[in-house]
Amino acid sequence: MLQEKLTVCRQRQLTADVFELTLQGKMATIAQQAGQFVDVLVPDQRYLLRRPFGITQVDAAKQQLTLIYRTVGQGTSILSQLKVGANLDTLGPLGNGFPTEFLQTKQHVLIIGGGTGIPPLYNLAQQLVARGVQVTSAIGFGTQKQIFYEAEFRALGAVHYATDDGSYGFHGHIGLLLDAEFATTHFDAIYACGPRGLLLAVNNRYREHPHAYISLESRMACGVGECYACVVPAEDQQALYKVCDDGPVFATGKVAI
Amino acid sequence: MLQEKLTVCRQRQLTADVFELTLQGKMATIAQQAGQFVDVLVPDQRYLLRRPFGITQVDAAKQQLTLIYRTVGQGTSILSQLKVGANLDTLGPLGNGFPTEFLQTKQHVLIIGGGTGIPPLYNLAQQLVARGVQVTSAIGFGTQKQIFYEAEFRALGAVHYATDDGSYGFHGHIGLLLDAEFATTHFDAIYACGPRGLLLAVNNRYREHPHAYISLESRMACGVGECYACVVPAEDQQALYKVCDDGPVFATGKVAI
Amino acid sequence: MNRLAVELPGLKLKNPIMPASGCFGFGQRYAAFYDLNQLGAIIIKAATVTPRTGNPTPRVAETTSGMLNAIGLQNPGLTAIMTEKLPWLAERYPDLPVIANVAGAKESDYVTVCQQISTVPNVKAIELNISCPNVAHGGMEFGTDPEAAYALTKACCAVSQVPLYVKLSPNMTDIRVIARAVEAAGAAGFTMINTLVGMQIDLKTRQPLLGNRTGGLSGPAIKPVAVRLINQVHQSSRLPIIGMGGVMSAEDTLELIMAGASAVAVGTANFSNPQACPDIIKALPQTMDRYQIKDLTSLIQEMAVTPV
Amino acid sequence: MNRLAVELPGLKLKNPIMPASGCFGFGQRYAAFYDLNQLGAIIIKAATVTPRTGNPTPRVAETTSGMLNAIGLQNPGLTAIMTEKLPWLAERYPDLPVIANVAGAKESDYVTVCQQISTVPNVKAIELNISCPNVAHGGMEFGTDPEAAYALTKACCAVSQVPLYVKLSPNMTDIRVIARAVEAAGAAGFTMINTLVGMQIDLKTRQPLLGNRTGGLSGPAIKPVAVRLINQVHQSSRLPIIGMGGVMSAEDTLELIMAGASAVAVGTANFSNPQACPDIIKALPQTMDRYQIKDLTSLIQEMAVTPV
Ligand SMILES: Cc1cc2nc3c(=O)[nH]c(=O)nc-3n(C[C@H](O)[C@H](O)[C@H](O)COP(=O)(O)OP(=O)(O)OC[C@H]3O[C@@H](n4cnc5c(N)ncnc54)[C@H](O)[C@@H]3O)c2cc1C
Ligand SMILES: Cc1cc2nc3c(=O)[nH]c(=O)nc-3n(C[C@H](O)[C@H](O)[C@H](O)COP(=O)(O)OP(=O)(O)OC[C@H]3O[C@@H](n4cnc5c(N)ncnc54)[C@H](O)[C@@H]3O)c2cc1C
Ligand SMILES: Cc1cc2nc3c(=O)[nH]c(=O)nc-3n(C[C@H](O)[C@H](O)[C@H](O)COP(=O)(O)O)c2cc1C
Ligand SMILES: Cc1cc2nc3c(=O)[nH]c(=O)nc-3n(C[C@H](O)[C@H](O)[C@H](O)COP(=O)(O)O)c2cc1C
Ligand code: FES
Ligand code: FES
Repeated sequence: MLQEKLTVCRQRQLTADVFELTLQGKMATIAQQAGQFVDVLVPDQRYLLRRPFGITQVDAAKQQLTLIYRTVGQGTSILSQLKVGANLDTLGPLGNGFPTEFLQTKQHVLIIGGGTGIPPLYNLAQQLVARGVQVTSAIGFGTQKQIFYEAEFRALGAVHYATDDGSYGFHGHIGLLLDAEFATTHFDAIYACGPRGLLLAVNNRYREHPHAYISLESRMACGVGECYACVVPAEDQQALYKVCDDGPVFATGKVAI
Repeated sequence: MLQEKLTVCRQRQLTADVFELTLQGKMATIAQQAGQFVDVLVPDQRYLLRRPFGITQVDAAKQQLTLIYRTVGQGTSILSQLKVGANLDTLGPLGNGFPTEFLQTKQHVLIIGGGTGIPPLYNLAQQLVARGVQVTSAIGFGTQKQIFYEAEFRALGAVHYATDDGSYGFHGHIGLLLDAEFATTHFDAIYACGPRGLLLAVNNRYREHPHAYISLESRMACGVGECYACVVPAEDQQALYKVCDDGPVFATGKVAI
Repeated sequence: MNRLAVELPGLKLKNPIMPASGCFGFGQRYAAFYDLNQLGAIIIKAATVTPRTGNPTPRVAETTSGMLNAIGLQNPGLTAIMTEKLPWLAERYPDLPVIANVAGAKESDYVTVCQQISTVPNVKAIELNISCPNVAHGGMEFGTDPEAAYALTKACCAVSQVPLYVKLSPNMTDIRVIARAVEAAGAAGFTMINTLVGMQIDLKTRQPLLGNRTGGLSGPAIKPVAVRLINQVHQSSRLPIIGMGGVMSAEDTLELIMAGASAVAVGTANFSNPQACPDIIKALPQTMDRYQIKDLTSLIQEMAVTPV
Repeated sequence: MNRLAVELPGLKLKNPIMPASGCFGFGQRYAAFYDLNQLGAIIIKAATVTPRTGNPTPRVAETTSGMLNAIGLQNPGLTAIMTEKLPWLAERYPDLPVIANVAGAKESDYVTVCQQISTVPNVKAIELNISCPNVAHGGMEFGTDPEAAYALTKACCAVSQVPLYVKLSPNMTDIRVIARAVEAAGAAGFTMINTLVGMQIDLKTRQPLLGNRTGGLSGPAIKPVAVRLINQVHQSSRLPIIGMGGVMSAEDTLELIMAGASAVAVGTANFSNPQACPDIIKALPQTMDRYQIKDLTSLIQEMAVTPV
């Protein structure tokens, strides 16, 4: 866990409102578990809270890490205007990523992502493929125009797309795609990140799976586990977990989404 | 009176903490009376109040106007970091400048300035010299290192410097210099801008002079005469004047400084 | 149908935006920047029976995303306002509704000003300022004591020809106590919030920066306090609210309306941007589209039926 | 001589800077960023008799130069704090004074926590939280009612082994009423200010963004309110004040001390910059040089003799 001024070394617009931001610094050399996140201070001092983003790619050799974000509000709009050379005060890597240590070469995993949930899943898929694990991805978007990183995902294994409006791939939400395509396939692990509906679908469907994981979002203040802002209740309501510190990745069946 | 986004076309450091900023826009083409000011929005949205600065030079043909400012706080520090091409939301020209319409060719005026009071006086001296009026300047600074625009002023007429520490010119404050040098000289007009002590000295010394003027500073909010922030009492305490709207230039003997 | 029109006691507004009292004077200088007819209404600077000179300078200070002011109700007095300022507006902007902010040191002062100023044809409503934190007798005593607020409001309503909106102070343990009192006394609505009391110390002199020591905090810094208090009063009273406090944008305007305001005044923003009001008015329709808001009247209605 | 040292009842501080309650938890994660021994002290998260789960999420929202929180006093409870959190600090930072923030729903809760937590050796003082705006029984009733505040403070002082600082609420018509009551009840000092009540509405849902509807406003937005209230209490009481509210820098720290504080807590700034406290401590000497301040003890003395 570092606090570091990272340098913008690339910014690229992927869709109408999604950007890819590559940052340079030592943080990229700290061993990273896919699914961890960074917490970025917006370079406008009216904004006091940092913005959490999953890590999309890490290149330790080049000391680079890549984020992908959608411009949803003031902070992300400002980020989208950053030029190469700008500094970005960043905390990271934070949280616990996707458990993968149990996976063996040739085993087969399913990655389920939606929208800006896919950034950390790309990092995961890359790392798994590098270890010889077979990756199949099921990815949902609202419409074809919103899709990004298609070539990147396809390069790593089979990819199934679902769009809400049917403009590309399967017509309907990702839960229906899972029913239609993967109801009977066995996967050694399931990893999901995306909107609440997607997480609910995965949580229900793979509740009993011994290695099914979902990554959550929550409004944060400290980002490091000391302020109790980001909590999510245990499914049995007997405990509260911190998304920043106990998560953001949780096994299915563990938390009440 | 315009609200305009001016473009930074030059920024130059004059001393350790004084900068010259040249801005481009239509505002430069509006007829300006020397001694008027502009009110600049600091390009950091935490700062809501504009910063008033006297106008140092106007080049209507090039559509450029020049300000000189000292970095005293947050706003001016941010201004000092602006690069060529940056935009600066500016109101102006504001207020009433130095009356000069009564002056004839060959008449002789004394300009008395101190520190960052000299910017509007330079504009005045330029305009007067262009009209064939003879200009003598008495300029005070704390120390030699703080002096700026020396060549510029010398090009327009005789200049007498005073420094508090005696490092350049007359040793002592400007009031003493006036006593020593100009006690008996007749001037057709007197114009002063600078710290309170200087204004007090000029106000007392030239109280009865028919054409002696001082330019005041005051904390402002609206800058245009509608909020009553910037008032200064009349010398007889029977009225309040608005520095932004009735001033910033007042005849000596008119206001209680 | 005008999507931006709203109707309030005494006020038919073509849009909900008006400059807040004290941040726009009597409009004359701002008329150099735009046609004041664009405004929904204009709330003029406080009027007192006789001219007031106000507080010692400095009267304003800047704070992070806010400002402090301690003008001290300087104004040219009732006569000058009635014979110069209001006619100036009436002549140029005959259809622009004016809301007259009324202040005083004692009840009879308020009553005198209300009685007289409410007879001026372009004055469509009164804003009773019982919440100025910057003068020893600026109404804060009335504004924080429910009995005094009741008596004052009642006396002013009795003499006023136009509906009376009472301006509430945020510097209270429970703002609803005052809201209830002035509602019972016959107020037509509330305007809120006035400024929060604050202070800034000059590190160089180790003294308060403002001549008056303390001042009123305004600007975006206080918007969350305004939203909450507007919402709290909205839930405890049926009277309409003209909301204010840190509004800089069309989004801020909609947030205050969702909290319970029926119209919105813009104060400090005028200093950053003299064209803040017309800029907000222009941005409102497209911002409403973004949040699926058909028109303001139905949004206000919706928030009255199902308050947040 | 240490220019930054200050001494307060129960607290010998090598510098005036400490993280504010709730913005630093129990320090464990922040220890990854720097050696906590650099701090003057540490105010830990509120402790209640039994573990509390707090409010629904979202619990935080961002405002212009500020933030809202409605954590709702979530904490692991007195036992876990005494057996895990405090020993963790004692073991690693034996010389770091801990101020324990104590909260509860009723008087007996507060008394139990004060009695027990004050026996822990590294707890050098208690901060009695009678001003949490975010829970139905979070002390705001005590904090706004002078009689209740008096009784509670008295009961807690009676059982506490360490000096008791009472945390004051800014959401009051007159804060001095409570200050006087708790001073009479035996408090050793004040900590102030807690957060201002605020609200944010999500334009998309037209509902309050926070799960708890309202929350507490903190950060630079509220600093002018903190400066003013600290100054007001400083002038009406001789008890020392630990000031807080929007402190981000060494300048802010000095401003609060000039207003009347003897030490300064840093809250929201920790979220923007986890190293806010050591950064401020490091910047203090050079900032003091700039304003000709020899040492803090004499500055505090100066402000006590000639308050601003
Ligand atoms: C662990 C984690 C990983 C994330 N990874 C990504 C990612 O890889 N790509 C991506 O586009 N988005 C990601 N998000 C969501 C992202 O943090 C928000 O979209 C972003 O903070 C919005 O900032 P803003 O200033 O544009 O929005 P505003 O609405 O203006 O922000 C206001 C406040 O709300 C917070 N906020 C708003 N939306 C969210 C949200 N969905 N989750 C948490 N806080 C929020 C902001 O951080 C800020 O404090 C992630 C969130 C979390 C918690
Ligand atoms: C009519 C007029 C003309 C001026 N001309 C010049 C000039 O040509 N060159 C120059 O260097 N300075 C000039 N000043 C002073 C200049 O406005 C301030 O130095 C500047 O506003 C400081 O801003 P800051 O953010 O750096 O300081 P901060 O102290 O951080 O500013 C805080 C607030 O105080 C106000 N303020 C601070 N000092 C002054 C001051 N002396 N007068 C008015 N407001 C102040 C700021 O505008 C701002 O609102 C002039 C002032 C006036 C009123
Ligand atoms: C410089 C200044 C002067 C003000 N004068 C008055 C006044 O005369 N009467 C009044 O009721 N409110 C006055 N106010 C308060 C504003 O009308 C408004 O209630 C407050 O500033 C909050 O709105 P804002 O954040 O948009 O500025 C004044 C505010 C400022 C900043
Ligand atoms: C997320 C958060 C949690 C807080 N929790 C507590 C708490 O448990 N007890 C308490 O007395 N104050 C609590 N506070 C208030 C702070 O201690 C402090 O009084 C306030 O935030 C003002 O300081 P600041 O502007 O530096 O944050 C909390 C504040 C925040 C932002
Ligand atoms: S954000 Fe502070 S505990 Fe998670
Ligand atoms: S600054 Fe508003 S009247 Fe001068």
